[in-house]
Formats: sequence, C-alpha cells, structure tokens
Amino acid sequence: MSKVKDLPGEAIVTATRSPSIGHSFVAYVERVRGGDMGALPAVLGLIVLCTVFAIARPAFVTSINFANLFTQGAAITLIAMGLVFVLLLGEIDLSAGFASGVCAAVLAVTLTSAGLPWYVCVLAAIATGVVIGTALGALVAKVGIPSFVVTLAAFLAFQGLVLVLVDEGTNISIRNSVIVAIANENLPPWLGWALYAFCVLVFAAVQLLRAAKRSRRGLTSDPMSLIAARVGALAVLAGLAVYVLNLERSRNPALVSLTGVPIVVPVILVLLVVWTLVLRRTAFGRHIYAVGGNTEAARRAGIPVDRIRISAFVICSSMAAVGGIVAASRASSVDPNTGGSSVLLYAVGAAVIGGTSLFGGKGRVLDAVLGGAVVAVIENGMGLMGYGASVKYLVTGSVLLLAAGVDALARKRAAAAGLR
Amino acid sequence: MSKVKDLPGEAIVTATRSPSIGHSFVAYVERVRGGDMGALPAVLGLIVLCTVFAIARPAFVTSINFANLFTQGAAITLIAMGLVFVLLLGEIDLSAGFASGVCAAVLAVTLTSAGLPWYVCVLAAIATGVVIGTALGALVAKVGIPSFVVTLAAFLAFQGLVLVLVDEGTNISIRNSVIVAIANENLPPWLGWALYAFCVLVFAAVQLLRAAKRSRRGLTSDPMSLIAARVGALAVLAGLAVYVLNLERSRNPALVSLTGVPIVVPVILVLLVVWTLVLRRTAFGRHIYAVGGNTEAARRAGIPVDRIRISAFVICSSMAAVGGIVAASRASSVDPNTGGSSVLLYAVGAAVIGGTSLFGGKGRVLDAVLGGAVVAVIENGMGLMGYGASVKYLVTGSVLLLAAGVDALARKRAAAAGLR
Amino acid sequence: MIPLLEVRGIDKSFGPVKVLHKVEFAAYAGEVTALVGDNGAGKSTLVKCVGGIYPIDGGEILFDGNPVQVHGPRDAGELGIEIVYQDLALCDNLDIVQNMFLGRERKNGLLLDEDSMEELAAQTLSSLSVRTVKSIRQQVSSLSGGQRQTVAIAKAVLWNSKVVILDEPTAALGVAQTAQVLELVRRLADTGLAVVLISHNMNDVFAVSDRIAALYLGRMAAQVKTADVTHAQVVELITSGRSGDLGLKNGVTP
Amino acid sequence: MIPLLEVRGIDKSFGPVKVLHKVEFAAYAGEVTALVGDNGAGKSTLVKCVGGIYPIDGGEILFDGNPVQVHGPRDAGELGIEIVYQDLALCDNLDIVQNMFLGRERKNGLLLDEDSMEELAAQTLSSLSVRTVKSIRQQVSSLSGGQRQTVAIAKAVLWNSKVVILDEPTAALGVAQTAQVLELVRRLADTGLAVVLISHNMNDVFAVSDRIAALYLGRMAAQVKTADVTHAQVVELITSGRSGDLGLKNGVTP
Amino acid sequence: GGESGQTSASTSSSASASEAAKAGKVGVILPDSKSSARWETADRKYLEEAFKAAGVAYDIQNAQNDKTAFQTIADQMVTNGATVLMIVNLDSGSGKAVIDKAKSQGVPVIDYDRLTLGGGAAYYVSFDNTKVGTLQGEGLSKCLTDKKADKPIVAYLNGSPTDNNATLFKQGYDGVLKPKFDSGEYVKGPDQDVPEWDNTQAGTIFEQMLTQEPKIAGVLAANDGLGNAAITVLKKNNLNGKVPVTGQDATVQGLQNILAGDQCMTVYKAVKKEADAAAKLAVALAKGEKPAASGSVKDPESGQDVPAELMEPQAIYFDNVKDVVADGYVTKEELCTGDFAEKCTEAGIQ
Ligand SMILES: Nc1ncnc2c1ncn2[C@@H]1O[C@H](COP(=O)(O)OP(=O)(O)OP(=O)(O)O)[C@@H](O)[C@H]1O
Ligand SMILES: Nc1ncnc2c1ncn2[C@@H]1O[C@H](COP(=O)(O)OP(=O)(O)OP(=O)(O)O)[C@@H](O)[C@H]1O
Ligand SMILES: [Mg+2]
Ligand SMILES: [Mg+2]
Repeated sequence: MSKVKDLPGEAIVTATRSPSIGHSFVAYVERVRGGDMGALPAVLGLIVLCTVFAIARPAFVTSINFANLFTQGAAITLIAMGLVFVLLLGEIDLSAGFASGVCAAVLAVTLTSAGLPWYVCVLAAIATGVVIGTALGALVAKVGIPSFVVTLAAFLAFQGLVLVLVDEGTNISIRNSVIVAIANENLPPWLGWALYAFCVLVFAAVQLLRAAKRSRRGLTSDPMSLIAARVGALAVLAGLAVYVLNLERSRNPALVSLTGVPIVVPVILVLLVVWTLVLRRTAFGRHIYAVGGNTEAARRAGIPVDRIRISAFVICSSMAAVGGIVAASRASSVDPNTGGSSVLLYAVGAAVIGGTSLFGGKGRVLDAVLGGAVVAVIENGMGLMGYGASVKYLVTGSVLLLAAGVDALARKRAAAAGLR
Repeated sequence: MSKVKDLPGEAIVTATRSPSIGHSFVAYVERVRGGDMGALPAVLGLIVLCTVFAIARPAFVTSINFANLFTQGAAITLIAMGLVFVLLLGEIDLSAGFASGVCAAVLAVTLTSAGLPWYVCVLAAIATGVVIGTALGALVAKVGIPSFVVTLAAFLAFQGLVLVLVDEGTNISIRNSVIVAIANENLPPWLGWALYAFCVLVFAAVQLLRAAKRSRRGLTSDPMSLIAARVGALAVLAGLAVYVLNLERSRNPALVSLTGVPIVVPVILVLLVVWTLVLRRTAFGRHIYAVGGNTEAARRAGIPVDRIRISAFVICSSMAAVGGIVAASRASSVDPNTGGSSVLLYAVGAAVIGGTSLFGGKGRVLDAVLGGAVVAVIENGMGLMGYGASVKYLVTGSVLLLAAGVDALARKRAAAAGLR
Repeated sequence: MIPLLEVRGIDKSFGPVKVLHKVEFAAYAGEVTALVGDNGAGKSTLVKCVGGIYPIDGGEILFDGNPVQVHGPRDAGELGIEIVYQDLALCDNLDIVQNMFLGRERKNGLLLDEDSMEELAAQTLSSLSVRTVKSIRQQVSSLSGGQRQTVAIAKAVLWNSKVVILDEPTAALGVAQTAQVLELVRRLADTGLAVVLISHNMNDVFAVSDRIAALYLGRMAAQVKTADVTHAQVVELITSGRSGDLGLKNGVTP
Repeated sequence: MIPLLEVRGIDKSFGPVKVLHKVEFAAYAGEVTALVGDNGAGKSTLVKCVGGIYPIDGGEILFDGNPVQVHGPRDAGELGIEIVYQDLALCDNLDIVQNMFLGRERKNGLLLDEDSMEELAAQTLSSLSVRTVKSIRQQVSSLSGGQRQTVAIAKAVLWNSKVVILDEPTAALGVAQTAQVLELVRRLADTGLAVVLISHNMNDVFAVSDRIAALYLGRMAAQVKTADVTHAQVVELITSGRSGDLGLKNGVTP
Repeated sequence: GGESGQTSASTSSSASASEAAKAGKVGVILPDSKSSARWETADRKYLEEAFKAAGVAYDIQNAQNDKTAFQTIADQMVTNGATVLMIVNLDSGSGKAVIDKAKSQGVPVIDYDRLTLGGGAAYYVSFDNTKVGTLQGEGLSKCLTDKKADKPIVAYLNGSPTDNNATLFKQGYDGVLKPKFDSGEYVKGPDQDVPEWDNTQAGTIFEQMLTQEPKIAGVLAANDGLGNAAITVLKKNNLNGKVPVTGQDATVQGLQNILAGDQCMTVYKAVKKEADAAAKLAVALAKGEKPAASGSVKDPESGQDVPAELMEPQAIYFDNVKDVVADGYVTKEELCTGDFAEKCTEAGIQ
C-alpha cells in the first residue's frame, strides 16, 4: 500500500540546478515584488516602530532596555507560539490566557503548599496544560462544539479555577530561586557566547548538508554563495545581540553587575526551533496545514483529522503552561489575574500580526515570535513615553494599527497582482 | 443589462402545489431527522436550562424574574444582533463591547455636561456608532488589515476613549427619566395587549398574503392549515408572555405597582424584525450572505464587496451603540467598565450559540436573540443560585458548554448523514 | 467588420511567472469563437483578464472598437460581458435561485421579488435539460458536478448581454446536457451575441464554432476560420504551437 | 470470477431526498469498468459511499468476496482503494509534492524525506504529460483546472493499490493529456488492478472500458460488457434508463 | 489626566540625563483606572502638584490592572532614569519582584496605599483598608438602626474577587456585622463578588439577589459604583431610600445618592493628605535624604517593621457631605447640579 510504484518517465520538472547568488537575489526581489513577502512586512513594521521609539526616547536603545524587551515579551510570545497551532486549523483558543493562569497556579501551589522540588512542579504545570488541551480538543473534535464556544466556556471555568487554586483574592509568592531565575536572571556571558557559537555552527552545518544531499540527488539546491550569505547574516546579527546583552547594564555597577543573555532567550529559541521543525519537517506538521487548508481533502487523504485537532489543542495549552510558568517567574507570584486581562488578545494579536491567518492553513511559529516582538516593542516603548492611562490606550491602539497597516498595504499590493 | 431574456421551456422544477399540513409536518420531521435543525437545538438548550433552574430555584419561574430576564439580557442581545452581520462576512469585531461603552459615554456626556435633550443625545450616541463602524470597516476593507487586528487596536483605543470621556474613572450618573425608563420601566398593560394584537394580526396578514401571491403565480406555497398553526402558535406563546408580564409582580403592591411588558422588549422585537427583513428580503442582505459564503464569487457577480463590508461594520457598531444606550439606561450610569469585561465575549458567544458561524455565510439575527436568551438565562439562574465567585465561574462555564453541547450533538448527527 | 470584443498585446505575470505574452484575440458579434489550448496554456487567465478578475500588466481591451478599462467584474458586467468561469464561482451557502440572480436581484420596491426570480430561474433551468434537480430552492453545495455547471451557465445566459464567454462549460455535463448547451451556444450567437467557447473537445469545437483561436504556452498561435482548418491542424496547433504555415513562426521557449 | 469490488443493494438518502436506490455494482481485477449516467444520477455519491466519505443507509460492500465495513477514507485506503474525486480535494495551501504524498509522507526517521518525495512526484507527473507546470513546488492554488486534475490523478496512481476509481478524470484535460490518462487507465488494468472510470464521454468509455454500468436516477439500469452494446444503446440507457430488453423493467419515478 | 501625563513626560525628557540624575526623578505606578476613580482623578493630580512644587522630575503611569504591564512600566521607569519608585502594587508577588529589581539597582521604593507583603519597601504610606470596611459596616448598622429595622436581611455586594483590597474591605465590614449575624440581630443575606467591580454586572447580580430574597433590608456595597447599581435596581422596585446602601470613595455619584437619600453613607479617603505625605517622602529620597516616618507597620509576612505614614478614612453621611466639598475633593459645581442644588443647601454646602 505505501510502496510506490515505478512509473516510467524522465524528471522534467526539476529544472535548472544550483543557480548563482545573483540569480537567487533577483529571484527573491521578484518574489517580493510579486507579493510573496514572507516575514518582510512584520520585520519592516518592527524597524519602523524601533526607529520611532528610538528617536522619541533615547533610553529605548540602551542595552538594559534591549534585555528588558525579551523578558517583557516572553510570556505572550510563548502563548502565541502555541496558539499558532490552533489557528492553523482555523480554530481559536480563547482560554489560552487563563489556561496559563491555571498552570501557573498549579506550579505555585505545588511549589509552596506541597513543597515539591521545582522540576516536579514544572512538570505538574505542563501536565495540567496537556490535560486541559486534551479536554478542549476532545470537546471540539469529538463532540463537535465550535471551538469559540468551548474555549469561551473554558475561559470562564478556568477563571474560577484560578480563584479556587489561589484562594479567592490573595496571591501566592514564588520564592524558589530556579523558577524565579527563568525570567529574571541572565546566562553568564561566556555561556552566551558558547551558545552563540553552537547555534551558528549547527545552522551552517544543516544548510551545507542539505544542499549537498540535494545536489547529489540532482535536485535544485541553493548556491554556496547564498548559503554563505545566510550564515554570515545570522552570525553578525546574533553576534551583535549577544555582544549588547553581555554589556554591563546595571545602573549601579558597583552595587550589582547585570550582564548576559536573559535565560528566556534560549528557552524561546529552543521552542521556536523545535516547533518549526515539527511544523515544517514532520508528517504531523504537514497534516496540520492540510487540515487547516482543506479539512475534507485531509480527511479523504486518510489523515486522522480528530486526532490532529486534539493534538493542536494539547500543544496550545502546553505552550500556555510554559508561558504561565514564565509569567509566574517574572512576577515571582501567581494571583487570580495571571493570564487574565489582555494576555489572550495580545497573544492572538501577535500571531495574526506575524502573518498567521485566523481561517487556518497559513502561518508559522516564527510569526508568533515576530508578532510577539511587535507587541513587546509597543508595550516597552509606550512604557518609556510616560503617557496617562487613557492616552496610553489610545496610542497603543494606533501604533498597533500602524504596524499592521504596513503589513496589510504590502500584502495588498501583492493581492492586486493576482496572488493571495 | 438587467432585463431578463425570455428563454423557452416549461417550468418543471416548481412541482407539487400546496401540500397538506400533515404532509408539511412529515416533511419537517424528515428535515429535522435529516439534520436541518434550524433553531431547534438552541430552543432545546433553553428548555433544558430553564427546567434545571426552575427545579433548583423556584424563584426562577416567578413573573418578576421573567421580566428581569429581558432587561438583563437586552444589552448583550442587541450587541450580538449587530455582530451577526460582521460574523456573516467571516470577520470579527472585538471592539463592539467598548464601542458600546464609547457610545454610552457620549450619551452620558451630552446628557449631563452638555445638557442636551435626550433624543439629541441618543442620536449623538448612534452617530458615534456609525462613525466608528465606518472607520473600522474602511480599515478592514480598503486598507486590508485583518479585522481581528483592526478591532483589537480599536478595543484598546476605545478603552482609552471611554476613560477620556468619563474623565478617567469617574462614574457619570444618568438621571434623565426617558433614558432611564428604557431598561427600567414597563409599558402600561393595555399597550402591551395592543402591541400583541397588532403583531399577531400583521404576522397573519403577511403569511396569508404571501401564500396567496405565490399560489396565484403557481409556485409552491404553504397550506392554509400550516399557516393557521403557525399564527396560532405565535398567538398563544406571545399571549402567554404578555399575560405573565402584565401580572402584578411588585413585592409590595400596596406601595407600588409593577406590571407590564418591559420597554426593551418592543425595542428588541422591532430591531429583530427590521434586521431580519434586511438580511432575508433585501438585496443588501443577500449580498452579505454571498460575500460571507464565497467572497470571490460575490466579487465576480459584481457585488461591491468593500461597500458591503463597511456597511456590516457600520451596522455592528450602531447596534453596539444601541446596546450601550440600553446598558447605560439599566445602570443609570456610565463608568469606564461599560461595555468592558466579558460583554464582547458574551455577545459573540450568544451569536455563535444561536448557530451563527465564525467562518461567515451562515447565521440569522434570530440566532443572536436565542443565543442572547441562553446567556441571559445562565446569568440569571446563576445569580439566583448564590454561588461564590469561583464556583460561579466554574458552573457558568460548564452550563454554557452543556447548552452548546446539546446543539452540537444534534448537528453532529446531521453531519454524519452527509449533510452540513 | 470590427470585432465586438478585442484584446491587443495583453501581458500577464504572476510574480516571476509570465503567463500571457502579448496575446491578441478577437470575438465577433453573431459568431462563436472557440478558444483552445493545452492545459495551462493561459486560456482561463486570458478570460479572467477580460472579466476584470486579474489586472493586466500590458496591452489593451477594446469593446466595439473602443478601448475600455476593465478594473473589476462590475465594469465587465456593465459592458455586457457575461462569463462562466472554469472554477464556477457559486456561493455554496445560497440556493440555486439566489445564485442565479446574485448581484442583479429583482426588486419589488425595497424588498426582493422572490417569486418572479423563482419563476424565471425555473424556466431557464428547464430549457437547459436539468431533470434531476429536486428543487430550485436547494443549496448549491448539495448539487452534483454537472448540476453546478448548469447553474453557472444558466446564470450567465439569463441576462441580455452582448458577449458571453464560457470556460469549459460542458466539462462535467452529460450527453444530453452537453448537446443542449452547444445548441444554446449556437442560438446565442445567432441572436447576434459574440460567444467565446473554451473547450478541450474538438468535436464540440468544430460542431459550433465559426472561428478558432489557439493559445500555446501563453502565446496566441493562430486565430483562423473553422472552415479553413482541419481537426488535425488544430490539435497540432494546440500541442506544438504551429502547423504548416499556421502558428508561431519562431521557436518559443516556455 | 468474483469481482474485486462489489456493492450490493446500496441505499443512500440526504435528508428527505433518496439518491441511491438498491444499487448493485461490481468491478473486476484486470478490467476497466465504466460507470456512466446522467448529471445527478448518483455516480459521485456511489463513489463516495465506497470511499467511506458518506455512510451508507443500507446494503453492503464486498472486497474480494468478503463483506467489509468502510467507515472512513482510511478504511478504504487500507483495503487498497484509491479514488480521484470529482471535487478534487486538494489542499490549496500546500504545493504539488505535498499534496501528492498527503497522508502517506515518506519519512527519514522522524523527519520528512522531502527529496525522495520530490523526485518521485516529478517522475509521476512527467509520465502524465504535464509540460506547463513551472515547478512542482508550486502551490496547488495557482494551478490551472487541468493541472489540478492531473495532480489529483497522479496522487491516486502513485500507490500500489488494488482498485482505482476515477470520477470524470479527463473532464478538464487537454487532448494529449486525455490520451495519456486513458492510456494510463488501460495500463493500470492490464497490470491487474480493478479500474472504475466515470465519464460522460462515450468515445473514451468505448475506447478503454471492458464493462459499462449505467445509473439512471439513482438506480442501476444495467451492467454489461462493452463489446455487447453499441454507442446508441448506452446513450439510451443513460437518458431513459432502458434500451430494448436492457435496463429497468418497471417504470421508475425519480 | 492624559494631558498632564504628557506634560510630565516632556518634563522628564527636557531635563538632560545628568541633571535628572543629580536632582533625582520619581517614578509613580498607579494600579488601574477602573476599580476606583481616585487614581487618575485625584492621586495623579495631587502627586503632580506636589512634585512640581518641589521641583522634582517625575513620571506617573498607570498599569491598568495588568501585572505584566506593571512590571514593564517599572523596568521602563528605571531605564528612563527614575531614582525613586512609588508603587501601588497589584499584588504582593509582582510588587516584590519590582522592589527587588529596583533595590538591586539602588532605587528605593515607597509602597503607596498598598503594602507589599514580604517586599521590604523603604516606606509605606496608606489608608487603612480594613478600617474602610469597618466604617462601612458601622455605617450600615447605624442606618439600619435609624430605619428601626427588625432582624434585617443584609446583602453583601463585594468588590472584585481578584482584588486583594476587596478582601481587606470585606474583612473590615465582616468584623462589624458578623457578630450581629451570630447574635441574630441581623440576618445574613446573599453574599456575592462583583468581577472587576463592573457596575453593569453588579446590577444583574443584585437584581437576582432581590429576586431570590425579596426582603433584603440593607445592602453593603463595597464602593459607590456598586452602590449605585444596587440603588438603580431598588428604584425600579420603589425600594430606594427604604433599603440603606453603603459605598466608598465619596464620588460625585455617591454623594448625590446620599443627598437624595438613596444611599446611606460613603467612605471618604482624603487622598490629598495621603498623596502629600507620600510625595514628601519621595522628594526627600530623590534629593538623597533619609526622611523619618511618623510610625511603622509590621509586615505580617517577613515580620519586619516598615516605616509608615497611615491616614484615617472618614465616614460620610448626609450631614457631613459638606466636609468633602470643603476639602476640595469634589466641587460644589459638580455636586449641586440641577435638582441637587436644593439638597445641597439643605446639607449646608456652601
Ligand atoms: N494565481 C496564480 N499564480 C501563479 N501561477 C498561476 C496562477 N494562476 C494560473 N497560474 C499559471 O498560469 C498558467 C495558465 O493557467 P490557466 O488557468 O490560464 O490555464 P488554462 O489554459 O486555463 O488551462 P486548463 O485547460 O487546464 O484550464 C498555468 O501554468 C498556471 O500554473
Ligand atoms: N450533500 C447532498 N445533499 C443533498 N443532495 C445531494 C447531496 N449531494 C448530492 N446530492 C444530490 O444527489 C444527486 C446525485 O448527485 P451526484 O453528485 O452523485 O451525481 P453525479 O451522478 O455524480 O452527477 P454529475 O455527472 O453531474 O457529477 C443529485 O441530484 C444531487 O443534487
Ligand atoms: Mg482553464
Ligand atoms: Mg459526479
């Protein structure tokens, strides 16, 4: 059944081999002009935002602020990464915010009241996420209730659950140093550099190996020069980031030294790579796109649609749990508002700004990170501006619109050319 | 161009004329068994909920509670009615809640600070809704930003706007008796009956005229007996409702008499009829369904898709304004939370529970009213149960799931038969 | 005789892929012009350019000899151009009548005149030999492939238009229905309309068309009178872009 | 000889509408069985019942003489039944290779083996005479009607299945591609597969099929050897349900 | 409020970095703008006035009840050069995180209005929130006595379940009323929290309380907004003025309800005094001094004494509404509009 039949015929479609870098660049420009923008609009939006804030507030470009950006945006970004999976199916999870709250509360309770070691508590929190995701997914896939309603109900129920767990209006402080470190401490500078070297080397190796394997098979592969350019760009950009984060950023270096890459950065990076691999290079990921693109076609191809749906909700809720742990770490406490207020909307917003479609079938985990960066930069920059409550809301709304507008106008031009 | 060509051929497709009532009933049962449920699941869900609450709390079935139900659910229902239009297009309006807050604030400010007559203020509030809707619609349709992002930005901005309007957190009391009456006073009993008679007569007349016209043209029309049954059912149910609402429900009849249909009831009814007519019997409504069902097909049919989109947002925001006015009337004050917290989620939830699809193309204004009733009954019943906050959240979530589950399972059976 | 519809030198690219290369094409009133070409030759793209679905990159469209701008389907409709697209473009959530009158509903004051629309739709459909549709109030999503196609055709011929373009209208149709549609095509042309028929079926093409235009890899290979060519010549034009002294003169690379 | 695939007395209703009435049908290994019928006769519905897309209301499906339960497309796939549906069922957001291997991706440990899939897809497609596809990494949404159809066919014949059912596979195909597909159909049957071909084109049906089954308004009018009937007889069966002593004996109401 | 925020921002940016470092700069984080009107209308105004008078640069922001935003704002203030932080925490955990981070940068923190448990702030300036609740409880029982109620059923309309202050208020009034319930003097009625202090929801919640328990004779509403929601429902049933309702914050709405006789009392917190006291400490810290506080409070979690300035809240009834006006907390123009002019005269408001 799954053996492939040998049909005659020469391979005509895999044409030109290994084009030159100049050729590749021209092709890229053509693609962008033609409308296949990829991450470009989100990156453009980010650059515009950063420039504006940097001009308005010089403090924006300090190394301390750069480090702050990562810890401030981490929780939302992590939740958004999980949401991408659900959004790819054309579903929504309104409860992701409070699910992160519930998991954070589980972490806090096991840590404080039960006094278990931190790794057990982290596992308990993530297990809670898995259970939540399974329940939500089963209700959506098996019972067939629209995900909006299921997760709206869960949104309410989890709000109650957090209240029960943290005992009606109080809050639980987290004093475990490992947990608190996640969002508040930094890697020692040498470790930052070591990690940097590791990442760049692995990236280069993967790129080279892949090109070699493809050209051995006679399939089109990227030219050496392009690969070199890519690796070089990564090395320079990441190197710059590590360098800046390793600068002394304490306001009072005599009192305390503050240097290094925040611990959340490798956490996000690892998850980004893992989930990207899952989505792009495994059958499971392929099936997620298929179900989101055309559920009926996926079903006819024998894909277990229900199981894929449930898995996506499990991933979403587990990532919410990770986000909840980071949020709990950052606040060093859990209260009934953890994961509440605008967390969910910001997380979905991050995914959508990054380019994920609410209708399913289109999106990447990287989108969540880029969109999360936009949201974090807006919050960070607005914090520096020092506006009053109402003005802040107004300006934040407008800035969000602006960032999305850059993106939309870019894509609009593409659509006008007949592409979607 | 819009003249129709006369092509030869006999009308074969409009077959059997005027079937008997027994025949119609059998056909209905067949339709339901086959999966075309219409409003049945939502109604079933409502009946289940009411039975449960009535058993748990006898106070649930008192006439005063029946009257309360209408005023409590009115604002959400009105907002949900507007949202149906946006949802029909496959778009979403996250800002509808705060838009209602902004409009309510405009009402309060013009009423209190500016001291204008009430009708001017109501107009100002609705005009604000129109302006908001136009802006949102233009950003979505013309600039091409996803509606989730546009309305998320608006959600933030409007929150700020409400704060500005009500002066950073103060409450504005509304003391105008006309405005306060909308959600707090009742029609005199005779007027209730008069309205009742009018509605039943008009309904009967419309049904009869339509049947007559169709059978004159030789098209299938409903049999007399079915029409009679329908009119009879309306007459009995509505009569019962008016009768109950006209009962004395004051706790202290000596002190004050409390009878009559709440004023919001005719308000909702009129809007329900108007918007149902617009959706079902005008070209505009048809085009909304078309754009929601298949935007490309609508565009190719020459429908001005952008204009339809903008109009839907205008309707949504105007209905949010009406909802805001009712909410302001009910609270007799406007504060920065008006339209905030869970208003939006409940309103979207109401529409979805009623059967409106988030993917567009499927839904009715009646859905919003039925779903709004479900939400209102849950809130009302939960209020009587007197649970603590956390339990209340938990139970509300579960009850919501239950109500939606009845619906989903019913539809699931239909889908299994190969129908959607 | 000036053509009713003419396109001159149309270019169209999707991103880096150039799909139409300076295409020339003309359709005359009272004639059926067949547009033929291999899969992916660009027939549907050409039709969508004429219908205002895709903006054109270069070249011009002439209607009755005058250059016109077609910026959207509305413009095409106003010129009197009706198109049945290959991807049928019906709204699955609407019923047959609603789809047929979409965008041009009949009204009775403000409200829709459902009854007269229903009557007319039934007439038109029965003239196209549709026998298995249970009710014209059925949702389009529940129709069979051929039934959908018939609805799309009926939708296009319902109006007093000047040009009717049919993109593979008979692909999914049964024997009787195909005959009916071909007859309709002929009848439309005979009443003075310009009809463009895209088809892969050479029998059909030779049965009804007055002229044949052959696209080859995005280039117009030849536009000839049907009477002047043979079956085999047309197939050669389609598959290799030339046939004898007909067709593209210089070698072309895709 | 027992048929490889047989359905007995299948009933299927959509709500109040009965679409299939006690349909009997059989397909034999090594033969091409053509399934013909008017638009809306129920051909696609029958295929979808066999493929597990629709649950059946009554009757049974036999595979190699044994009754089997087909509760979903997965079951059909596991029996070795491959189907090209009329509504092609491709994922528009995936590219050609991804669509062709959907649900049966080749793996290299945990990760996908993109390279070998790309190679194989290219081979299969070129054997179907697809010349205008620019790249097999193109998204399916950007393909022409015929190109989509070719992808769907290629997807089905890629696997070592025992039964291949093709629902109007050549409807949107050009002359050369149609010939290629018909040849492929013949070749598949000759290698011992049971092939079911649905088509409205009588020439194609007579060119490749060994047996012909004619559906009329949801009833199986007749299943005969192609050699025993004439073109005209089949058309009569399709349009009226009977032809001489072939076909439905009693008057049938739709 | 919005414009003054911008003014403050421009003050800080116009002062050059080194200048600001010398003179010091105060960062103030307010908690939200919805649970109570005071933060944006009163505290911000008074603090700005005090800082301007002292010539100290300042930056006042509002966290909008969002813990993450709260921490982000704190980060940004320190980044922007604040040398003193004054925070109204949203909860002790995140408050502590901010204090710890600030301390590590050598920035002292003043707990304003809410004590960060275990946080170890340099100073604590506040009203006693439990005392506020006590005043409400006492006020309600006074009004019930005035109405000569016999075994009245008392309903609780508590604040947000997620707000620690609401818990403290409840502790206060429960401390007064629970003994009366136990003794049978009063009967305990429905007791519900209002999520996010949402007035609209409060209306529904109270309406259902009244449906379930029609004989409610007293309502302990945790603030004026909730009180007004209850009064609206009572009005509909013509019970307004007959059932006493409490409140808090001395808002215009609450005071008008008191003047109209619909509300029994509210609690006035002289925010100006609190703001002035806090600002004084902050200015001194910014100038590098080590000011002394008048008292201290024991942190129940760490057991340490925190130097503190504590203010007394005041119960407001019909008779002393004029005190609030005299204080300038609300103006006569705001309060005595339309029908209320007459009542104002009656209440002796000049
Ligand atoms: N949106 C698009 N983006 C990129 N390429 C496209 C797009 N639409 C069509 N194409 C390409 O343009 C070429 C012409 O397509 P078109 O649909 O016009 O062919 P056709 O002549 O109608 O073929 P068929 O007979 O199969 O319908 C094809 O190679 C197709 O892949
Ligand atoms: N989901 C459905 N709901 C209701 N009726 C349906 C549904 N699907 C198909 N039908 C009806 O069943 C009948 C048979 O449809 P089917 O698609 O099997 O026809 P077909 O023989 O494949 O026709 P064609 O040659 O046009 O493809 C048609 O009358 C159609 O309207
Ligand atoms: Mg085509
Ligand atoms: Mg079919």
